[in-house]
Amino acid sequence: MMNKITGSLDEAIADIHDGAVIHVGGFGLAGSPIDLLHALADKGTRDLTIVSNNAGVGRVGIARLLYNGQVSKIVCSFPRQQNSTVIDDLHREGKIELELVPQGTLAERIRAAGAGVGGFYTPTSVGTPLAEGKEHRVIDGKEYVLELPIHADFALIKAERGDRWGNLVYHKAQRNFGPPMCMAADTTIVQVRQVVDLGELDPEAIATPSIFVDRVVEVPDPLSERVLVAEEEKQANA
Amino acid sequence: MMNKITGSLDEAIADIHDGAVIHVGGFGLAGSPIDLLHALADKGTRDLTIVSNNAGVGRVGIARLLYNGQVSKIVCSFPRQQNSTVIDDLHREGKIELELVPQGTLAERIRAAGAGVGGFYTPTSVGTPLAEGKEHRVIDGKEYVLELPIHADFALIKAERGDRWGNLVYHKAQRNFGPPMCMAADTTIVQVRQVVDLGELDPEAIATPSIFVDRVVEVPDPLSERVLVAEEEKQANA
Amino acid sequence: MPEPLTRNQIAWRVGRDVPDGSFVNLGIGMPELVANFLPEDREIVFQSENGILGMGPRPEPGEEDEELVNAGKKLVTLLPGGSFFHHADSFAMIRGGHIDICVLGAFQISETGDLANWTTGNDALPGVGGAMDLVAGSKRVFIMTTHNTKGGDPKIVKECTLPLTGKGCVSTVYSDIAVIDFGPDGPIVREKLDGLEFDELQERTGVPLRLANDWQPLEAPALG
Amino acid sequence: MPEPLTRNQIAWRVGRDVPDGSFVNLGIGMPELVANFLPEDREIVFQSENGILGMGPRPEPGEEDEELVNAGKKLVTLLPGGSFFHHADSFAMIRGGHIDICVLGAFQISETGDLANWTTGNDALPGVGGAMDLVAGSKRVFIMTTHNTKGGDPKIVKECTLPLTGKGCVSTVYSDIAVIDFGPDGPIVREKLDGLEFDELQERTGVPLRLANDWQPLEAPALG
Repeated sequence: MMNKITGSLDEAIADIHDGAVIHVGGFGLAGSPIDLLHALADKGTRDLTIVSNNAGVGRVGIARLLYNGQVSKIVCSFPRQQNSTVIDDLHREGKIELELVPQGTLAERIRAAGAGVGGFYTPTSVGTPLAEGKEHRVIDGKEYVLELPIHADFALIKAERGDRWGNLVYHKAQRNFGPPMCMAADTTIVQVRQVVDLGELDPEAIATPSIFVDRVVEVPDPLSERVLVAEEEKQANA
Repeated sequence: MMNKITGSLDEAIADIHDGAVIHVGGFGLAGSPIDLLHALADKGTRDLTIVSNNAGVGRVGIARLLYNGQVSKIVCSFPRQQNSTVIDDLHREGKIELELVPQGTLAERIRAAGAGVGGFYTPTSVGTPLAEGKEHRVIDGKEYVLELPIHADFALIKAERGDRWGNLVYHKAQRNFGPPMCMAADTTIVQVRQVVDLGELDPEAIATPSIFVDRVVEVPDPLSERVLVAEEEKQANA
Repeated sequence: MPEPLTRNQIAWRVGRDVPDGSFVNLGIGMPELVANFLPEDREIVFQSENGILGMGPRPEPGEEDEELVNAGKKLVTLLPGGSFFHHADSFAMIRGGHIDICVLGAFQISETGDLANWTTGNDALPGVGGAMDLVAGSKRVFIMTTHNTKGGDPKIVKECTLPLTGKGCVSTVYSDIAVIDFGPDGPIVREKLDGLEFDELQERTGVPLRLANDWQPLEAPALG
Repeated sequence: MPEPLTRNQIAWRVGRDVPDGSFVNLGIGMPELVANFLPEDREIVFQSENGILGMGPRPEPGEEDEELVNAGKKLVTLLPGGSFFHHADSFAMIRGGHIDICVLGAFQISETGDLANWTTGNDALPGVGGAMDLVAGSKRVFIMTTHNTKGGDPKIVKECTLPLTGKGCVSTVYSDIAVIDFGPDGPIVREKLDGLEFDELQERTGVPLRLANDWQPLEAPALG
């Protein structure tokens, strides 16, 4: 029987090892798998490479891993946000390697890893510093740069509902990097608000089919970036 | 106001011109826009290039355009089916140009056209006759061939429901080439079984967002390949 | 010197140039104001690059959903007809040339329509987001900006000295004193403030301008 | 010479090697039989490359839906837990290495695991479908075939003379007389019919075989 439901957050992330490359879903507060990330922070795994759109805020989510010194490299499109002081400091002090990637190139490179595409040509970044050192090529009169896939050992994703096969349905803009990242990691670990019986998810609305998911852990009341950051600020001001 | 609902099949295809390149959705009987195709057959447009997985059966759908001599080139992965005698004959007599493309490469080349990807490397077809003359490249120890996008002037697609913005929901395996083809044509024309009010489609199940669609025409009782072929066979045996 | 347009007035002016039925992406910051000043008889659909088409305004109190944010990570809503999709699909939409107009801010715009708007080059921590994708893929790129920096330097310059976002991508600059189209013939002033002499506009601009034969006065209602 | 396996028996034998929880794509024709003979205590999910995961058997009369067909264009059903997706996503799934096993037929298999199964080279009208994608992307490629052609020629040959579907892609050949694994050390016989001498098997094969130390008799229940 196929049963990907995992009993706890700790169990779900138990085999994430030092030096792992991890795709982390989420765009700002939406879709950020904070419960999985905080379990990973507690586990103390080190030397991680994080691939994600943002770098977290306050000391929440990815920012907590960064603050703990668990991350050696981050691949992202927009590390700076209001209250992203942890990554600001680490970067200024040269304590983290940053690979800055245009947002669409990041998403497409992740999809490529999941789709077996060895590389692709995109017009994005042509003529900019982010294209420096990359192969350029004119196709049909237009200039492109070659971009390569970004594969990961693990993906940490948040979705709304999942079943024991691993099918996922997302909630609104939570979807963001979920589907491409689920495809692009050796082991895909998903926190869902609700585990449902097989057949309960609308087959037309399953944005991540079961085949791309390895573990599903139910977190009925997920941590909220907004709430946690507000608490931190309250404590800091107390 | 945005209103893509078009009054009739004839109106929907009125500007398809001689020499046009047309993406035609469908996989076998599922998702085949037969009503649009038969309107195009009636219109008599010629010298068409058809991009589609199959080449139709009997004298139905694409096969009718072929039988009428309206098609000069077909790009597809699997032209031969039971009862695909029209394409069999045209090909044997050298009356049509055939570009045979692996099914996944066909889908990905169409997606590339819609996604602004100038070209991509795929392992599919390496070492086979279908890779001959194509650029080969080893990336990370694996051999790939370069494939280029397939853009079209028009796309003819069948979906289940649509709204005036052009959002589409598909029905089961009807979805097949719909979403990538809708992205990859200058003008995307869709027959839907039902036009619904804005907001009636589940935003999580809209497989083709409005931006990719130009015209929606309601065909409540679409023609069935199965029924039409059965009728043809009955007549032939009469 | 006549009164320059306010940020809201520039947003209003940009709105006049967004046709009915357009699919539009508004950059973070000043471009977001455009949504507030669109002509009421037009139906415009907003894309947010994190995976929303048909984005609506901020939610009413009690209607907030933390999983529904826009590209600026602010809480928003979805309009009837809206849809959700993932990031790779969203940027396929952007990079595939499907967005009619994107509206962005700028640090510098060059004579040939190069744009620099993502880093001042000495940022402690740079961030690029979707800007490079938007300028590479959108059918038209509208720039909203003050005509000059706070220090008085022109933002429209011969060559951008700051790192580029994209080359030759700018369609039109909507500044607080003029509307300038960028094309193969260089920058052409389509509108300038009533009472603003061409020479003065030229003086405040880093590259030679031409005045369109059919130029119009740049006007906007009082909006604060 | 012992009785060779029937098509159903080969399908049954293949089924034994499909682990519980596998995602499997069955090629058109003989491979489709595998679905009928899977061990009942295993849960196997079938992918159909036209955009179905969790494909079920043919519909009951009255339950047919013309929009729900499999890769062979035959009417099928969807099981609880199934999902639909478009062709580009489906082949991303296939080409991205997510399918555990695909089962295909063959015209020829070479010593190094090259496969020729899509055209006899003199077809009036060739068709390739998803075969090249499946062999390029699946984790394991199982081949179901008679060991020899109707004319008695070996299907396992030094070099394929027919146009290739893929190079070095075959994991295991399940023929009517043997089960042969393909790997870096060349073809190794894992099972052969009880009573079939190795020499005779070798004679019916176009390349040198090795017999695994732990080889087993190839057996299947009577299935017709």
